Amino acid sequence: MSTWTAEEMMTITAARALVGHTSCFVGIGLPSTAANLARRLHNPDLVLIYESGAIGAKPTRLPLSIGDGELAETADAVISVPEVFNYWLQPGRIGVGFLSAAQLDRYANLNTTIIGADYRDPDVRLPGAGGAPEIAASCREVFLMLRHTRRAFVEKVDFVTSVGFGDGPGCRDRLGLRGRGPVLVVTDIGVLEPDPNTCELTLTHLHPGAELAAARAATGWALAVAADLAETDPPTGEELAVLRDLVKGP
Amino acid sequence: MSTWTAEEMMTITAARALVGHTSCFVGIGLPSTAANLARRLHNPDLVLIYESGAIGAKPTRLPLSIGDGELAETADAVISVPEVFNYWLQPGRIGVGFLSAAQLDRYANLNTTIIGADYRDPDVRLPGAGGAPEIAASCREVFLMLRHTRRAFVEKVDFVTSVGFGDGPGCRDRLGLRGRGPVLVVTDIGVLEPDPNTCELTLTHLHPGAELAAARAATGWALAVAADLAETDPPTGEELAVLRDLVKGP
Amino acid sequence: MAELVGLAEGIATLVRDGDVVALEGFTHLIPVRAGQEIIRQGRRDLTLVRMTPDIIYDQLIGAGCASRLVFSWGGNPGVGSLHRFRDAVNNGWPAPLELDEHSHAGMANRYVAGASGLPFAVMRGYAGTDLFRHNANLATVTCPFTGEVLTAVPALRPDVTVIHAQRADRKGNVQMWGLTGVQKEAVLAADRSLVTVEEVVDTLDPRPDAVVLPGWVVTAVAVVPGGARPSYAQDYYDRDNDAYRAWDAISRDRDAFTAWLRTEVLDPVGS
Amino acid sequence: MAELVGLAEGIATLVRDGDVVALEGFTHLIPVRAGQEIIRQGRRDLTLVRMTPDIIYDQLIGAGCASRLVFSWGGNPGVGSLHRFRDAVNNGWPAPLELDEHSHAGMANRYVAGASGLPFAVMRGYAGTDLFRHNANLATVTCPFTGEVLTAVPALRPDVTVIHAQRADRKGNVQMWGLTGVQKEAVLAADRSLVTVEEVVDTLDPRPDAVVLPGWVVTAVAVVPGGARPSYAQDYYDRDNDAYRAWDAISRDRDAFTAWLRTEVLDPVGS
Repeated sequence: MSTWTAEEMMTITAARALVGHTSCFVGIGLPSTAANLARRLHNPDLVLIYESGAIGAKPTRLPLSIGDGELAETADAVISVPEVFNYWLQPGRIGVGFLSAAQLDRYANLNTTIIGADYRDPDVRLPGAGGAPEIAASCREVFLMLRHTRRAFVEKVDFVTSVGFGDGPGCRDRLGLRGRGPVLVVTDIGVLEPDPNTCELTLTHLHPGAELAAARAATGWALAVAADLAETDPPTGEELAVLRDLVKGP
Repeated sequence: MSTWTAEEMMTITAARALVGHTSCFVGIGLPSTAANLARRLHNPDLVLIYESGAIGAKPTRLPLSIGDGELAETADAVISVPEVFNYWLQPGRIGVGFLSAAQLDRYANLNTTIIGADYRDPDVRLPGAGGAPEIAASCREVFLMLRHTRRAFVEKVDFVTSVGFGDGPGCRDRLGLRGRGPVLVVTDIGVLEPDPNTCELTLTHLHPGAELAAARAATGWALAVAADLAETDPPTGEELAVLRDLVKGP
Repeated sequence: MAELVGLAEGIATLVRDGDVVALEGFTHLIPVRAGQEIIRQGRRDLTLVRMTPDIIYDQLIGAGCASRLVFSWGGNPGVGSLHRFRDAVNNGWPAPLELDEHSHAGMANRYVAGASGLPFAVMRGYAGTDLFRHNANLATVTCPFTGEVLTAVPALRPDVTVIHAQRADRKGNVQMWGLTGVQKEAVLAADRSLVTVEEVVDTLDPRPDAVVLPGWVVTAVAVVPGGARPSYAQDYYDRDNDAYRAWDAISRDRDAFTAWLRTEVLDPVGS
Repeated sequence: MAELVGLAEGIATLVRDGDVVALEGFTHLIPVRAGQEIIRQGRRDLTLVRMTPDIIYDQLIGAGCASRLVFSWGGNPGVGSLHRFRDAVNNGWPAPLELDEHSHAGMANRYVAGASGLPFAVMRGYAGTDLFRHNANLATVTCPFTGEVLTAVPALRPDVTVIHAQRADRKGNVQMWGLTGVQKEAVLAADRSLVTVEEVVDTLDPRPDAVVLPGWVVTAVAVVPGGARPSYAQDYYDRDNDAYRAWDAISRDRDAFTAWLRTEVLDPVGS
């Protein structure tokens, strides 16, 4: 019945959340699509920062890699990778950091390192941390985008690559993490946000056509649901048109 | 009787000492003149590094200040001041560092901070350290150039701004200073070099026409004199011609 | 997005009595006009920060704006001493001046730590010098891997940093080139920043050896042509070496300085 | 002054069995041909260092050149996993691979410390992560001024660093532009360095966003046109995204990989 894909719904939802933000630390994939969509829809001045050294990149097409040449050619400034992390990310200058993960838990701790019980002999070796631990620590807010499945939404992550809320309230302060941490998790089923008191991820929105039962079934813990669970506004014609044009490329 | 000035003799002596060296950290004044003279006389590939951020500067005229625009325009690379000190000076990449001082002692410790007994209430406030402490610590060798007077050559410096050999043999190692320290002191009277065993500055050369008595009289401690005290070769016609052309400018 | 302001408005809004203020510039692009506007507005009790305080700092000190100086080399480059600086240190005129004295490498690393959001920086430096004996802002730190003892310097976090650059665009993106010293770090280390520029242009064409400060990390930009005179702005004007020499005579004598301050800064003819 | 050499000669002279070798490049300017020459010369027991090991590291690992990997993100950008890397970690094929695993920020700071002649770097990072539990190359350090506890990472000092740049002059001065990643730090941190370049020119005209490595800090330069393919060299050629996708199939299967290695690297047709 829906005239859009789950991926389009995720991307549009994330793009909407970028309204009013100044700067965004972008990875490749859906986050990059969402950030570039936001620049075209409602936030033309959003500053895109890529860890490869492009600050204020304005790609005309979606970059295929984080080091895509057009990022440098369209950037306000091109800097070294050490400078990206030390002068820009670490001091907390960057508003939003986008992350994804192979696993996350109820406190939005992230695993992109290994699947399995033994770090030295994993069932699956994942790419590793990349910029994620410091993005999760130092961006003023973190948005997460990932598909809602039991394999991803687990009771306990096999490896804490990046810290969300650790073991709950107060943990980020104890660890000296200065950003607010994950404030939004966008999935193909809905949207989760941390409970202000418990820090536990709570389902606050279901996308049009999505069922609460499906969200519970895809979550590896007893999913908390907001009393005022709402439905995500469906994509507008403009949102879909701009997104599809962006993905198609010039 | 001499057909050159004491300053010319000093500059030419320092320039000769740069034969065979690769790179030189240059301050303004006589050191800059000596380094640029060396490039014109016998070491055209000598890399001049100015703390203002010019690496491999090739000035066509003598810079009037350490931040002279031509230094950047003719440099192989222009870098930030933090990079000059952290990536280039600190690791010991630079062969020779030139320094001067208001006071030095028998171990070539240098004072460019204050004259007087009380740091808080000095008789004379001098400009301060600048780059000197780390140049003296990290360049592979240090050359000093200053006029030979009792006011400068003192038994004890009023303030140790930059360390030569500290209190004598082994001191640089104890302090973790990785360069060899001052290996040459060029004055208007002659040349002093540290004794390999005692580290004490020892007069090894007198400039043509200079008297040993004058050197002793201008030194605030019992001056050690090399058994094979030699006379500096007088400036050649070419050395004088190139130097005077350099100083006159284009 | 940096705001485009007039110089007087920018100083009035961003520089307050008692602030820690860095006006940086390493011989090139020294924000002289901005410093003189601080004098004109009568700021007091400032902690002035700069690696190489030169004649504009001599003027600020002589005018009584500063109670503290954080620095590594204070002189009139190519000429000699700063007489107002000396008079303040030796005689407390017009006000006592407390010193926080470092080496260039130490100051550079203090700015780097501030720009990096770190409380301190690690370096090889100061070992064996009397700077250690006279400065509480130095300490040692031991490498947890090798046991080696190194020097620690605390981060510099100015309340406001003021620099001069060649140009900016209408969004307040700033572009400077040539010798750019420690200016990027000084701006990124500060809570607020004011950049005076030679001109505002529609687009900042990329240039060799250019440093760009995005408008979203700059508080305000003021167009001040010639704002770095008597220092220089590469590709705009050369250094006025005579002015540096002339300063030696003006600044030697308190009365000559006071007269100069009145006619040249406080009530300049035609102002 | 860097020596101009042939690629085979440069690798033979500078890269030795058991060395710590960094072939750096952050998506752009990856020294692929140099890495394949290391395979061709049969180097063994290398500690391979790189922030973002991608398909050339997959090839080196699959060919049995490496016994240890120091890294922060190992994948095929835009495609997926590195199957030879996984096979080595999970099954020890063709040889066990020890891991020294970091974050990007940690690796960048390790290179910075190496380039700066310091034994370690201070940063905010790793706090609360399991990387701390599994890595002996992490520690904490306390700020001597504020008492704040921060993370310390040890300096990286490769025996040899290999990078690719757009061009060099005849004195071995190297110029690269666009996204230059951590290459300057990786070269300055290493004992020896080899730079492959697209071309040698008489003079390196200044360019925007260019990084210049003076010839006197580079050991050797080799002219290798296309040396970064299938990655890209800005203003010379674009990234071959199909080659990255194709690598996924080639590298999944040991036999397919072994066959590819023989025909494409060890005895390429016409070699």
